[in-house]
Amino acid sequence: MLQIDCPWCGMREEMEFSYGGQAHVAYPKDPHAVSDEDWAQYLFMRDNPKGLFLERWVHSQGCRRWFNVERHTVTHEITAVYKPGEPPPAAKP
Amino acid sequence: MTASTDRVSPLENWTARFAAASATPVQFSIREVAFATHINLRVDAAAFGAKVRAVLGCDLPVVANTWTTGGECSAIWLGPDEWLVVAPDGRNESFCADLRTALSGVHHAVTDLSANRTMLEIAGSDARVALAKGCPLDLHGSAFKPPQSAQSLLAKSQVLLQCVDANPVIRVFVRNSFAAYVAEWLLDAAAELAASRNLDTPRIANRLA
Amino acid sequence: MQRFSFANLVRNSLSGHAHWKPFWRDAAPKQKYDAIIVGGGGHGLATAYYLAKNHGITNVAVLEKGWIGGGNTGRNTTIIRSNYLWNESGALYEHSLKLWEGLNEDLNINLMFSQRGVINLAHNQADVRESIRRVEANRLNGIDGEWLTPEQVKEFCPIIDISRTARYPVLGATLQRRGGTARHDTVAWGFARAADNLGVDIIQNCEVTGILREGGRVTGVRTTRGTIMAEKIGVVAAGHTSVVAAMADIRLPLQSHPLQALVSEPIKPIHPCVVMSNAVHVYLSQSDKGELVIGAGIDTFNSYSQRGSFHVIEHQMAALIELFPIFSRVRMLRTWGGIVDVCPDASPIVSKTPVKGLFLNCGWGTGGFKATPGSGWVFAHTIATGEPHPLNAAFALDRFSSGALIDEHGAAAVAH
Amino acid sequence: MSGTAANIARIEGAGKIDRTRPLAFTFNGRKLQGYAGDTLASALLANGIHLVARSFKYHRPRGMLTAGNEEPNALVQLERGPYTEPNLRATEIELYEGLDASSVNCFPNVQFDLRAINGLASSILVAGFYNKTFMWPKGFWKKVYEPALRAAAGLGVAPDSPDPDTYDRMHWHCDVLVVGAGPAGLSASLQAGRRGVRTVIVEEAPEAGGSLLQRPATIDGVAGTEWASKAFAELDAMPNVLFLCRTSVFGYYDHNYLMAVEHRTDHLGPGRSPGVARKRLWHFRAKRVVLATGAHERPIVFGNNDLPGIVLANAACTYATRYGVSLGKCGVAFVNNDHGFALALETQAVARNIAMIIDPRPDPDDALVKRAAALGVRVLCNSVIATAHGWNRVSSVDICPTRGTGLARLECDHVLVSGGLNPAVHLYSQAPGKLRYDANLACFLPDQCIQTVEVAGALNARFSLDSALEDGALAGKRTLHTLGQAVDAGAPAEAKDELHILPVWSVQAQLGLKLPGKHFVDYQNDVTEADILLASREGFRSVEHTKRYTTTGMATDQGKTSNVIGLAILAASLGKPIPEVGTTTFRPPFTPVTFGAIAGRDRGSLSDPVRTTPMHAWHVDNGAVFEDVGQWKRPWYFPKPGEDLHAAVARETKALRTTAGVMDATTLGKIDIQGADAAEFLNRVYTNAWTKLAVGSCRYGVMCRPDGMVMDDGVTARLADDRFLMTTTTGNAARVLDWLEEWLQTEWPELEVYCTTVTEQWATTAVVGPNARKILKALAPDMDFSNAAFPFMTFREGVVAGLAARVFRISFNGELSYEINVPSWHGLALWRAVIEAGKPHGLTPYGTETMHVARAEKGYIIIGQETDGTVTPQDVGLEWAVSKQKDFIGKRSFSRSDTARAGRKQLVGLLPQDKAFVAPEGSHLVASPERSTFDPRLGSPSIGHITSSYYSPNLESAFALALIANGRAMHGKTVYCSQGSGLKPMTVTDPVFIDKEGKRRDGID
Repeated sequence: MLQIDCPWCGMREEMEFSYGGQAHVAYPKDPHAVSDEDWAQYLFMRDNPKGLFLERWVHSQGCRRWFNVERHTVTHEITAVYKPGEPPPAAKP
Repeated sequence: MTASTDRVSPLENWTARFAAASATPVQFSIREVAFATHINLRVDAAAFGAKVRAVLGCDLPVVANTWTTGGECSAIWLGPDEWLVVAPDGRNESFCADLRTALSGVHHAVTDLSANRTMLEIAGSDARVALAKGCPLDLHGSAFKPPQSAQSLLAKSQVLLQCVDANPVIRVFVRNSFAAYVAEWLLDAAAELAASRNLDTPRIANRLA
Repeated sequence: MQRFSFANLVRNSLSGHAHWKPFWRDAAPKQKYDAIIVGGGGHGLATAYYLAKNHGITNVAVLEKGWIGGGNTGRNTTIIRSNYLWNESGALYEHSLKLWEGLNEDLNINLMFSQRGVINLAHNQADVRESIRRVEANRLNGIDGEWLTPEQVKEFCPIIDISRTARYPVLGATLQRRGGTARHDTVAWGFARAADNLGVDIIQNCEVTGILREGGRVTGVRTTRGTIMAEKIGVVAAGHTSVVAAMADIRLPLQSHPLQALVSEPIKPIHPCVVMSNAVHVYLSQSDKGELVIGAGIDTFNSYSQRGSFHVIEHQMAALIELFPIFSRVRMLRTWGGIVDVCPDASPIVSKTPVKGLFLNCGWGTGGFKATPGSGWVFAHTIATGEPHPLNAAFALDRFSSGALIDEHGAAAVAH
Repeated sequence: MSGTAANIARIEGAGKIDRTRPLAFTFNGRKLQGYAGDTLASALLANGIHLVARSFKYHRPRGMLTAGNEEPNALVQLERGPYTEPNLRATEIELYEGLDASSVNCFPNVQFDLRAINGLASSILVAGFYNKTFMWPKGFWKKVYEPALRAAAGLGVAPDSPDPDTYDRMHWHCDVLVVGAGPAGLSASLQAGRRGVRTVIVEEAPEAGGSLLQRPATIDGVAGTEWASKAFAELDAMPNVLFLCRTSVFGYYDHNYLMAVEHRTDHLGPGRSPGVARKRLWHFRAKRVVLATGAHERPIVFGNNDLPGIVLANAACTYATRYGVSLGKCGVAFVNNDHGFALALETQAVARNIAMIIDPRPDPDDALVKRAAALGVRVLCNSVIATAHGWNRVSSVDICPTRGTGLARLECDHVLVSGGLNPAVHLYSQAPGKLRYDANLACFLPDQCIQTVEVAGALNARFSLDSALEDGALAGKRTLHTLGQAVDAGAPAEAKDELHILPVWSVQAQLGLKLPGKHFVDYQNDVTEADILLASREGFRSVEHTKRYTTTGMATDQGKTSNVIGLAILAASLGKPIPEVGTTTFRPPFTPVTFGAIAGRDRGSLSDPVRTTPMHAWHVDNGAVFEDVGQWKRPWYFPKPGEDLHAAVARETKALRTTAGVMDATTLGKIDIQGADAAEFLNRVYTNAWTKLAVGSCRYGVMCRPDGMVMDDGVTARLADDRFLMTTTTGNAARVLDWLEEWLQTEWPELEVYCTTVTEQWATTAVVGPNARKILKALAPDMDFSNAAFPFMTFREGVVAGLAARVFRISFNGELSYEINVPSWHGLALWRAVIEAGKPHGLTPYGTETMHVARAEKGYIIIGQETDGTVTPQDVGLEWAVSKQKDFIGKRSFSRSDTARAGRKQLVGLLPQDKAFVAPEGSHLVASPERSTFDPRLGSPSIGHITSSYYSPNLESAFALALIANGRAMHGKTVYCSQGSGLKPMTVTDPVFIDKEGKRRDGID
C-alpha cells in the first residue's frame, strides 16, 4: 500500500485514493477537427513508462480533490505531488 | 392524510445496544447524535469567509483537517473550498437561507445535508483503539486531537471523524445507509476490546492515548 | 529430441538419469535471423514453435531478457478456459483450448493439463443475466457451456457455501467442463524444447535495447548481447511491450499493472474444480500437489514491480472465506506478482504495426496463460505471411481508431 | 506413568521450563507430559520421541531438524474438529494443557507408513518425472494418473466446518519499527525508546531475548536472559513503546508498510478465550524500520542427512539450554565454522552427550579446541560425515577425511550439524532490498534498499554477542539521526565478524565421490542433490528454473534451510561462482498466515456493508424478498402468502397499470449541482441540451464516455437558474459524482459549478398508476395535481402528508406517476402515510422486478442491462436525446467508422409466438432455423441477445427487449430464440409495447 501526500490533506494511505491514470492528457481543443487516429490517441493511447510517470490520483475518501503525482513505476517512490494546473516537475536527468 | 412528524434516525433501534456497550464509559461509550443540522458549504473562504461568519458566527477553518466553533456552529474542513457546518437541530432551513442570501452573487453552493448522515459519538480509553481496527489514519493522541478532523475509511465505509475532546471524544459522521454497518462494526470492535481486557487492551489503548 | 515416455524414464533411471539432454540449447545469438521473437514467455516460445512447425521458418531467435517463462507464464493461476463472450474472443480462445487438448502429444511433454471444469459464480440478478448470455454465446460458438443452479453448483463443488443469507449468495454458475488448469512452467519449457528441436535459437539473458529501422521497416534489434539483424520482429513482451514498442516510437493503449496470486500450504485434496467469481474477484483451484491456488486482483496503479499491495490480498481473502468458510484455518504460503498489460477493452492486440516487419502480440491482461498455444499459432501466421490469421484479424491495433473494440470486461454490473 | 518419569530425556536442572507446571498432551493418540515453557517439539523430544513426521514424496521418517520457524520436517495437525489446523511446525507450537497433535501425511501411522514404498521407486520419481510420463494412453491422465497423483497430494487436512474463532486487525503508525527482539533488536529499541520516539518492537517468540534465551552470555555483569528481561521491562513500561511478542512480521511492503500477525491465544489452547480474537493482523506504517531478524543455521548435505536425530547445532543447543532436553546419549557434531563449533560445546556443557566434533577445517579456532578438550569432546579435523545410517533414527555415521580415503563408522544416536549461517534476509529482500554474496562468510547479506531501513545484528553479519549489541545500538542511533533527533549517528560500520567458515555445501561434491544414501537439500519436498544436478544437466541453469523444476524452497518452510545450499550446488555444477548464479527473490509471507487472520473482521455481516433505505423496516415487516443491487438491498417483490416471483409480479404489474403501485426509489443517486455555469456543465456531460430547461421542469438525460458508449442516464430537474438536481442509476451513483468532479476539476476548472451528493438526504416514494393522482390529492390537499398546474416532467414543492416535500412528476413506467421526496428521516412516515392513503385506491407495493416489467413494456432501457459498455445512445433508440448542435463528451466518437456503421446491434422489442414463453434473459437469437447452430466456416449464428424478458399481464403475453444486428430494419420479421434444446420463434417489434402515444402518463384528470 502506497502512502500518498495529498496536496491538501497530507500523508494518507493509498486505500483513501483512486487512481486516474496518466496526467496531462489534454482534451483536444476541437475534437471534431482531429482525425480518428488522433482521437484514438486521446481516448486510448497512453504512456506506460518503466520509470518516472506523471499520473493522476483523486483523494476519493478524503477531500475528493484530483491532483498529480510523479511516481517511479518500479520502485514506487513518489518524487513529486502537485495540484492540477501546476506545471509538472522538470524532467529528471 | 397526515404522517407522523416524528423523525426516525438511522440508528433509532440501536439505543439499547449502545447503552449495553457503554456500561463502563471510562473505557468505552457510544451514542447516536441524531438530527443535528448539517450544511455542506462550498465557497472561496479567503474571499468570502467574512460573509459566512456574519451568518454563522463561526470562522471557516482554512487549515486542512481541522474544525472551528463559534456561535451555535462548528465548521469542519472537508476540502480547500468545502466545509460541513454542524449546528443544533432545526437550524438547517434558516442557516441555508441566510447563507444563500449572504453569498448571493458569489460562486457558492449551500446544501442541506441534515438528513443525509447521522453521527456516532464514541468516547473512553478504548475509543481510539476501536477505530484503529479499521481506520488507516494515525489516531495517536499526539496526532489526532482537537481541533482535528479527517475524512477517511472506517472498515468499508467512508467516514468523517471529528476529535471533539482529547480524552477522547470522537464523532463519527456516517451516511444513513452505512450507519448500521458502522454501528455493528464499532460494537464488534468494542466487544473484542472488552473481552481482551485481561490480555492486552489497556496496554494498547495506553500506547495510543 | 529425446522422447519422454515411461519406458525412457525407467531406462534412464538405471543410469541415475545421467544421460538426459537439456530441454533446449543455450544458444548464442547469430548475426542474422529470418525472424526474431522478443520475449521468451509462453506466447513467444509458442510463436517460435509454430513459425517452425506450421510455416517452416526455423531460422528464428527468441530473445529473453531473463530466463524463459519467468514473466507471467510462471506467475499466473494456470486457469484454462474458452468461455469468452464475443465471437472474436470465443473463436480465438477456443482454438487455443483445442490446441491444449492435444498439446502433450504435440510437444511430447506432460503439461498436466487437467480438465476439471471451470465454474463462474453469479451472485446477483445482473450476474445471472450475463452468465446466461455468455453460456448461450459460447454454445452458438461451438464452445461447451452449461448453466448450473445453486444446487448443481453445490453438487459440483460441495465445499461452496450456497446459503441464501450469505453476503454474496450463489444464484447459479456457468460451467465449462473442458476448462481446467495446467502446469504453467512446463508449458514454457515444453514449447522451448519443441522449438529448439526444430532449430529455433533460444537466447536467454539477452535484453533488447533498441529496434533498428530503415525506411519505415525493421532491420534488426540492438541487444545486450550485440546487434542482431532480422526483417521480421515479433514483440511478445507482455507487461514490457510498451517499453519495447516505444523503441520503435509506437505508443500503445496499454497500461501495466501488478497482478497478484498466492498459494496455500498443501492440504489433502478437497476442492475438485476451478471456481471463479468476478463479482467478488476470487478464483480458486487446488493443484496436484495439494496447494490452493488463488488469484487476487490487480493494483489500480501502473507498475513494473512484480509485487502488489497487501490490501488487495486482504480483500480477496475476505471474499474467499465468505464463499469457502472451511478455509479459514488454512495458511497462505507464497504470494507473487506479475505485470499484466491491460488494454482498454480487456482484449489482446495481435497485429501488424505502422512499422513494416514489426508485429505486436500484447494486451492479454489477466488472461494470457490460457491463450498460449492459440496466441502463438495466430501470431506465427501473422509474422510468416505478413497478414493476420482470420482468428486474430479483429484484434488489430486499428480497432482503437475505428471503435470496433472487443469489450470483454463483462457488462457493468449496475442497475436502476 | 508419571510425567517426570516419562520425560526420559530431560536434563536435570537445565532449561528454562517451569517444572512446577506439568502439562498433559496427546501426540498420535499417546498421552504424554511436558512443562510450561515447552514447545511441542521440545516436549516430544523430552519424551524420547524423535520420529514425528514423514516427508512429502518418499514418506521418509523425519524428526525435528531445527527449533524454530525454519523447521522443514516436524509438521503436525493440531487439534481436531472445527479447531483443527494443518501443517503447523511442532517447533513453534507452545505447549498447553490438553494439546492434541498428530502427524500429517502418513498412513497408517508415522512409525510405519505404507507410502514409504515410494522410496523404492525413488530412482524414477526424480525432479520433473511427471513431465516425462503419464501421457499414454491419453485418456488415462484424467481417469487414472491424475487421481492417483492427487490421492498422494497434500499434507494435513482442512477443517470440515467453519472456523469458531474470530480475528482482528489493527492499523498502527510509528516512528521506528524494530523487527526482532534479540540482542541487536533490543539494543536498537533501547536507543529509540529512551529518546521518546514512537517505537514498536515485534518479536516472534513468546519473550524477548532471541539467542540470549539459548546461549550462555553475560551483559553488563548480568546473565543474558536477565539483561533481556530487564530490557523488555524497561521498554514495555515506556508509553511511547509498543512491544509485541508472539508476533511475526511477514511482509515488507511499499513506503515502509509492514504486515505482522500476532498469535494472541494459540498458546492458551482452543476455545479458552471467549470473545478474544485469536490472531490480530497488524498494519504498520513506520517512518523508519530496523531489521534485526537474526540468522538461520543451515545444514550440510551428506548421505541420509534427513534421518531423525540429525539436527542443527543451534537446535541441539536450544533444546538443551532452553528446554533442558537431551537429544541422546551419544552425539557427534559436524561443523565447518566457529559458530557451530561453539554451539556444539555449549550443548555439551549442559547435556554432556557430545563425543566428537567432526570438522572439515584443518585449523578450527584454538580457544574453541581447548574448550572442547576441557569439556571432554574429541575434535577430528580435516574430516566430514559422509553418510548416516539408521532406520527410524540415526544410529551411526561414516566419517572420512577431506583428503585421502578411508571410512570409519561411528556409533551415535544424534548428530549436530552446522554448515554456516544464512542471515534472515527475507524481509529485507521483500522491501525490496538487493543482496550481495559474502564469500568470506559464505552467505548472502543485505546490500542496498530503496526504502529507509537499517539492519543490525546477525542479519548484518554481526554474529557475536558483543558485536550484535553494538551494531544494534548503532542502527538505533542512525535511525534516530535520520528522524532528525540530535544523535551522533556513529562511525560507519567496521569489518564484520568472522565465522572462519570452510564452505561445505555437499560432502559428495566436496570429496568428488559418489556416496551411498540420499542427499537432501530440501527436506520437506524431498529434493536431493541429485535432483539439482539433474536439473542443471537438463538445462535449468537459472536459479529460478532450478527452483521450479525441482521445487527446492517451495515447501511450507519456504526454503529457509535449503535455498542457499541448492543455489551453491547449482553454481558448482555450472562451474560458476555463487554470485553469478544469483539468488531467488524472497516474497511475502515470511511465515505462513491463516486465511482467517487475513480476512480479519470482514466476515459475515461485516464482510461488506449492507445498505438499506429508511423504509427498509417496513419492507421487511411486509414480507419483501430482496435483491442485491450493488451494496443495496432493494425489495425485489412483495409476495403474498403462496405467491412465487411470477405470481407476485403479475399482481403488482397489473395493479400498477390498473389501480396504483408504490415503490421505494430512494437508492437512485442524487447530485445537487449548483453554480452559474451549471447548465453549461450539463450541456457538456449530457448528450442533450439543458440551457433552455425551465426552472421547475425536468428532463431525461444520457451521458456517454468519451468513446461514445452510454455510461449512465437519469432525470435531472432545474431547481433554480443556477441549480439542478441530477439523478443517476443506483449502481452508478458514486461513479457519476466522481466523473463530474473529474471533468470539473481537471478539464473545466473555469466553470463555476459545485456538485454535492444528496442521495441519502432524500427518501423517495414513487406513487404510480391511474389512481396516483387521487392518492396524491388525499395526501396533499393543498397542492394542485391537475395536468395544467402540474404537468408531466415538472416538479412542485409542497406539503405531503403534513411533511415538507418535493414532488416530481416523472415516469419510468408510462403511467401517471409522482415521486415524492422528503428528508430521509421522514421517509418511513411518509411511506406509511402513502400506504394508508392508497388503501381505498388499490395501492400495491411493488419491487424492482415489477419496475423492470413496467419500464420494459414502455421500452425504457436500464443501464447495465440494455447497455453493456458497447452501446451508443443511437443503438438503444435514444437519438432523440442526442444533440446535433452542441458538443458533449463522447460526440466525436460517433463518427468513427465502426460506431457510425449501419447494421450495428439495435434495441428492438420481441413478442414470442408462443405467448407463454418467457425467454431467459441473456438468450441469443438466430435469423433462421436453418442456420441455428455453430458452423466452423461461418462462425456463430447469433444475431443478438435478449436483454430483458418478462411476462406481461397487461399484454397477456411474454415479451422481451433485445439488441440485434440491424434491428430497426427488422420490425415484423421472425427471429428465433436459441434456448436450451429448441428454437422459439419471436416477432421483432418496436420496443414500446404499451401506450405508444403516451396517453396513460397523464392519467385521468
